[in-house]
Amino acid sequence: MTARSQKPAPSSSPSVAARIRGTWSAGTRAFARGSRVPYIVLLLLLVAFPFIDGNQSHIGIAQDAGRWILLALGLNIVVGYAGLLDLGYAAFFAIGAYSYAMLASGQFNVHVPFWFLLLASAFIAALFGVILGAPTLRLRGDYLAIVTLGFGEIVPRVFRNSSKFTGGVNGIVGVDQPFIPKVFGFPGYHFLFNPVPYYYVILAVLVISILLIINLRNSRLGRAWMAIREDEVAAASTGINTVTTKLLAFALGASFSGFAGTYYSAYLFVVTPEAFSFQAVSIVVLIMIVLGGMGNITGVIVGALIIYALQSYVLVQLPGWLNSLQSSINLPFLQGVDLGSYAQDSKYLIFGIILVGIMLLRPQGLIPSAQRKVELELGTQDEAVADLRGSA
Amino acid sequence: MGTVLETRGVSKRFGGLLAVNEVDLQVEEGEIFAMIGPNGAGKTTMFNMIAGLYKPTSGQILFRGKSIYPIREFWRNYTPLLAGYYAVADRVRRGLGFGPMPLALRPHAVTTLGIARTFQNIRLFSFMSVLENVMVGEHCRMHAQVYDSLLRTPRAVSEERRVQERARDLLKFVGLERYSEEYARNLPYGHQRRLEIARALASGPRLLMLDEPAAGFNPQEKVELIQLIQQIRSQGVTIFLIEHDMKVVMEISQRIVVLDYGEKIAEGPPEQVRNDPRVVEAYLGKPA
Amino acid sequence: MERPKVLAAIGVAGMVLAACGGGPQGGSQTIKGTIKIGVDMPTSGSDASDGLPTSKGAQLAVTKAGKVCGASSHTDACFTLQAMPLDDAVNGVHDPAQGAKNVQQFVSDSTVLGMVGPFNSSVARAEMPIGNSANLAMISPANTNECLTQEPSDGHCAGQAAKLRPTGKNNYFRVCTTDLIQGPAAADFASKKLSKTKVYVMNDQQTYGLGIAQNFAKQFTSDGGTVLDSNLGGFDPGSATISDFKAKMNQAKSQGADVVFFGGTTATKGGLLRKAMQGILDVPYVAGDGISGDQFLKDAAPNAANSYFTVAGPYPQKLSTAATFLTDYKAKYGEDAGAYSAQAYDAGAIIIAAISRAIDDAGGNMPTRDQVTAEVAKTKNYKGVIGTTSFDSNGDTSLKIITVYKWNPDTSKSDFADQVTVS
Amino acid sequence: MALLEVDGIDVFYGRVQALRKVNLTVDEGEIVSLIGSNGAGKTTTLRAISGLTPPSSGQIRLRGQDISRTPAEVIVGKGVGHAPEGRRIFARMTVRENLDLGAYIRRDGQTRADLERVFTLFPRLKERHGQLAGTLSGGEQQMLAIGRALMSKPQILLLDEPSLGLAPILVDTIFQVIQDINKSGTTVLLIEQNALKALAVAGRAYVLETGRIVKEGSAKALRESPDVQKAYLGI
Amino acid sequence: MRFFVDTLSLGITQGAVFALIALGYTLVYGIIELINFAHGDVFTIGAFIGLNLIALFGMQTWSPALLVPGLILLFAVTMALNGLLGMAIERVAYRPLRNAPRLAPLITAVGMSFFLEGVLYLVRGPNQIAYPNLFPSGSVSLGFASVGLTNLVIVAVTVVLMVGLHQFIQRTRVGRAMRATAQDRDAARLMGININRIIAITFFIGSALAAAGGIIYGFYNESISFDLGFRSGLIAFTAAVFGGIGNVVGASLGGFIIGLIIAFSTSYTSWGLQWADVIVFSILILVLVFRPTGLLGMRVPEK
Repeated sequence: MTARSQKPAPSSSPSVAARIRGTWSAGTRAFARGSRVPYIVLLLLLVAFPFIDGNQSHIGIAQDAGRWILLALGLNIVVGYAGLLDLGYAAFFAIGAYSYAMLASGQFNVHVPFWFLLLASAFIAALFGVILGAPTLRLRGDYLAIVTLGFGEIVPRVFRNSSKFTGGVNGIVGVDQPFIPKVFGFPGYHFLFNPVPYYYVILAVLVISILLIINLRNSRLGRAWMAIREDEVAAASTGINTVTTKLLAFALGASFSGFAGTYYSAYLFVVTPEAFSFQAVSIVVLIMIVLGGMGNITGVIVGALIIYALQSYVLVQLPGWLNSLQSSINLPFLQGVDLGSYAQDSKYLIFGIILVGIMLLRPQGLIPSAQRKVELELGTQDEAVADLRGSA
Repeated sequence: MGTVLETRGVSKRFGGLLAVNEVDLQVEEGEIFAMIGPNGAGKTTMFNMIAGLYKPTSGQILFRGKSIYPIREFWRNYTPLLAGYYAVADRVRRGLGFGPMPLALRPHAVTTLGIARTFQNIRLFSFMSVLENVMVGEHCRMHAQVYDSLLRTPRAVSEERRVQERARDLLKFVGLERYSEEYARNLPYGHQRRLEIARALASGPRLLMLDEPAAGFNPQEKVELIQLIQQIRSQGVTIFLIEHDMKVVMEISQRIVVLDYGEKIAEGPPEQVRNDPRVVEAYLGKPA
Repeated sequence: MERPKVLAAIGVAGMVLAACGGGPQGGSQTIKGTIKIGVDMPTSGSDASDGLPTSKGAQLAVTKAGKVCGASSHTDACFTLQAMPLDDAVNGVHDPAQGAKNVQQFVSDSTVLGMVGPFNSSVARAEMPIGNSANLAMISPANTNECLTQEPSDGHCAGQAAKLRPTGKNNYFRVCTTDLIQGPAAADFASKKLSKTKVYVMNDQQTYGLGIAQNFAKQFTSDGGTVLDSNLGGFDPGSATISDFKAKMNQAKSQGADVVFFGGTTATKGGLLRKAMQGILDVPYVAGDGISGDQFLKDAAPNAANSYFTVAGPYPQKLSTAATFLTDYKAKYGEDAGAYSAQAYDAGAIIIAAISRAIDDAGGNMPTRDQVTAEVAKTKNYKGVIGTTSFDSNGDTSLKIITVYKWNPDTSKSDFADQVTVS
Repeated sequence: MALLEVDGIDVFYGRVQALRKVNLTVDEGEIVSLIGSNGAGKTTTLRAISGLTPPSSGQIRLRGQDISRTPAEVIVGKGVGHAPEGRRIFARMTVRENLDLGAYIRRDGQTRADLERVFTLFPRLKERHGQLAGTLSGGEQQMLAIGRALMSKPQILLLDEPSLGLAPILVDTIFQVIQDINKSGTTVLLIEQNALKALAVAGRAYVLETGRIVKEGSAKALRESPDVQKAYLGI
Repeated sequence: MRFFVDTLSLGITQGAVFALIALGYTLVYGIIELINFAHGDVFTIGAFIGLNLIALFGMQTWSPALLVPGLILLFAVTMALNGLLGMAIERVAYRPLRNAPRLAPLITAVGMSFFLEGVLYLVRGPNQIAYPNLFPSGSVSLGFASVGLTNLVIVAVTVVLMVGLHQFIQRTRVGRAMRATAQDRDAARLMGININRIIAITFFIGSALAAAGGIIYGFYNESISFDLGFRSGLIAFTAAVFGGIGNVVGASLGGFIIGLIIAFSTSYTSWGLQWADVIVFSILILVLVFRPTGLLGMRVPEK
């Protein structure tokens, strides 16, 4: 349930400063909803993390996890809030990554600053979201899923085959790394391959994103999404422009993905089309939000962390564990079997089982949103306006 | 007092079935106007056409003297390409004497114009709170843009507050203020009907269309409903309802139109309609 | 000088213990810590038949050495050696982004002082800048794309080598020669030894595949032959199927091709292309070292005969220096060494030797990466399994030998066909 | 023993209670009519009997056997034919196929005779047997729906507003046929908006109001009862 | 001319496989309005079942006289086994969600697809696996060109299966019940049709046809891999949408057209090999946007 007793914010003319204050006060109010203490402690811990743990590879893992969380939060807007199954989410990720890689690298010898493109690529991805969404969002849910899947297959192939612009299969190498310019006596700082500054960037982006998403969820737009998800005909008759509203969900979701894409290519120094396949991104992010609980920010974050840990740590380490276990047990019949390789090869299988299992046993996910929970247990009226209108 | 809603020769064909045939209606400002008729007479189809869920096969619908499907509105609601196509088709049709191109505004645009409706089978947002349901109703009267929502600008915050207050007022008006935090689906049936009316009122309509508001009500609830409808009307909202319960219809409506087989067979004040032999026949059948 | 003798001992016989000067019984040695050597190859999925034997070759060098001590002045300062093998394949195919992540993992572990790898040139492009910024010594056993290290006079590399080295210093070396040698060698083989005049080229559009295809085409044309599709048959390895290849082979047949050249690897469907030719185009098939793994035979069966490939290195079975290595490898892994196992073994041994010298430079302490990289760059006349290796200023090897093999489906092995040495 | 007994059933659609303790019985050979205004629960009663909307409490017995939890597809086999509201014919199949589907459950090989019987009752269907059912007129579709239900050789036929949307002349035909069907031995439970027509053919009738039976009795008595007029016209 | 005929026969043969898969999509969609994402992988599993049976009975070495009945048996058994798999998937993953919001079975279907792919990956590994071609390998000369016997047999088998399916759906009692269920589930129940059984049968038939497609794919390409189903499935779905989803004839037609588009664009252009997929998936999007009913899709009358 959303909060229904917000105190009025200090009202003044909507200057930029006031807007920022507005954001801030909303964020603090979001914290205030529960007890804000655990969140602040968590945030402080996260800020202090690089000082506590000096191992750069751990920081690297943490920032990578952060990127996945960002992706999951974005898809959650589309699937969790607006109820649109987007199977081509990776396409927007790719668009974000490539827009940065093409506009800030030696590829065309254009070097637009990272900070600008971090925002701009979100807009570019959103633009593509609108271009794809505008004609397709009036389709029924399952058609939309397949159209986005098709789009998700097209985009990496276009990047792969337009070698003149994108470096083809080899991708673009030598993407500019972010740096903080010399201003006000600050000596300037190049990120290079040090994961720590990236970690802070993604942390900041995440904190801001979460605040924005909380705002969104409790706004006019958030209510409209919920309404459309529940009953599109009633929503339309109540005065919600369903197409525009769905489009906004699509575009906002895409912009998060574009965001993550730019960040990703800057961090990795290289983009290649392989990184954006259905199997590598779209499905993984979907599993994250399905597992964690569609529509619930905490759930989505937890789901993202679990799946990230599973695919980047457990499945990578498991062969080693199993092999050492195997040699320590030393059973003759096990000697010929390479358990480790089986463990590593079972990623698809595990993902499949998670998706099917969750939908059958706990469709609301591990940490569901209250609304989604009942909804998935009891079902909603699922009838698009387009159906009702025949083939209008 | 003028005419709020007017239909001119509106027809709707589904495949081989002519569901509504050349129906002319006039709903006057401030009245309670009822549409009755046996099952399958085309009443809900009429409603759906007015509300923009169906596109009429032919005919025109006017709201406060202006066509509900003006090309200009169309531009705003459809892609320019499609609107361009319709504009040309409209010109051609008029030129050939077929009358204007029947265009449908999308439902939300109709609501924005000032026509709100309820549904025969209640269509609330079951998993949203009662208050949120009403606030969704106010959606089309709100101005917060995406960035307002994202950044929670003072403008959005104050609007949100205003909308919430109004929603609470409306809930009080229909007598549901106690349940504002409850999921809509947890309300008893009768309350759900009232909530649907409150949600429709939230869009600030000039015309409220009620599709069988008394269905499934016991006599006591019906009495309360009649009171509510009259209160709404006294606030200057015109009421257009479909109802099967003749007691209710006869009691509250100023004028009644009767549809049968998609055609208008009678129109007039309750007494006149009740004694119209065609109406009696439509309902009870010709004695064998 | 004692050093060459010692190094030879490591490389040739793997007499590790002798390598530390005093041998195990030299009680003056102290173990001062652990030094890791990263090994990055595609070891899962369809790339595994190439990557795994190569990775094993490198790991063999590390396990045989066991530890590394100062080369001359600090022979008592020793470090335990440990291999850190990572897999750069994602969903079964080598992935540059995964390679980049792996190198970041090496870089962030301060005990990793060098790495062997990667296998694929496209992966190298992603990994090199990261390794370069940390000045981590990288020796690839199998990257043959010339643009990784040099700027040929015709400028077709567009300054890539420099871009891949953001710090301007070089940290990347390879023990195999480049496609500037390999591609033309294949072309010469096709036109002169096989006497073919019309080639239909296909390539997987990757760094290696496209590069070797271009070098092949250039030489084939200058040898007087015709290249039929000027687009060089670029395809998308992720989605191309046999049916697509059949379509292309129909086209090749209609244009009268008498040989097909494939730039790419088995994982990018080199075997399937060979198979697709069956019944359509019965002509020899030539490719680079990308199809050297025996998965090619399985993929191409029953049409694997009459397929040739080149390898940037000598034919180990013919080298006396390789005999011990081949036996050791078979003893440890129960299978024959792959086409690049020996190269990987030498790459590992060269890094170990360099570390050994760097320990001296560091005064018997843990050397820095800078010291190790500097010592690798100084490698001169290193006598290893595959011959004598020296690195030039680009990091390229002096050993410019290309071997041409022919697949033999009957024995499931590749037979020696030809050898080209460029001096 | 009554052919069909509906014993105190409650039916809910979600949270809305559509039927409250409805009781009715139909004896062998009768035509029983169920009348009442829209939304009174007539259709729900038929759906409950044929198993499409099982009651949440109460019992439905066919020849004394409880069928209230039996799935619809099994109930058909027990001798309940249902021509549902809105006709629900298979529009993209031919008339003949629709009729064949009506005999889906029958394995006695006697369907030929029943087909002839339907064609005798509705000669129009015979003329149009190869035509897609969706292209039939409303009246023909209604005939098809009834014919299709007859093909299962039901002991009791449930008819949901057979006159809905039909021209008056066709209404007479349909009612004539209903009487013919009844005469040939099929019991009929009929829902009708057109109350006077229904009461003319039925022997007995029940009046439903907001999910309850408010009146029952012989058709003749009900025809004269002011309650019926009131139920419909609110007079 | 020879080149044209080669390309034509390639396109038709490829299209036959797409058509057989597309039929499964269209049947299932027609009856429960579910896009069975796992269908592509069911196709792959069909190919693998066939391969295992061939290996189990050593069919490569059978004499030609035995081979014909052997092949018929091979197809029959593979189709039956794969059909049972399809039924099992429906029972486990889709039936429990029949009344859930639409998103739920869709997500389950995606999960099922991954599960099947995962099983294949685990069991058969990532590599291309050789497949024997048991169809005759000669070719028939037409004078100006020649056509492979394999291609002819493939088209013949496909046409037989399609005609068989069409007859089954049009003429048999169960086929009628399938159509009735697709049109109106409640009315079908009133006819005494057991909906669950009919839906299970539909999955059986769809999966069986996919199995036939799988064997044919294996015979023609002589090589299969675990991830074959993802792309083939998406292309076949495009074919189903192109022909008009829910329409059996449309799916067959769509399959052949898409096969020809791919074959001609790859054969006749130098860019086709790279862009054919993009073309196909663009067709998918464009058809869905501009003509969701496809080429032959009937306009469903509004109620």
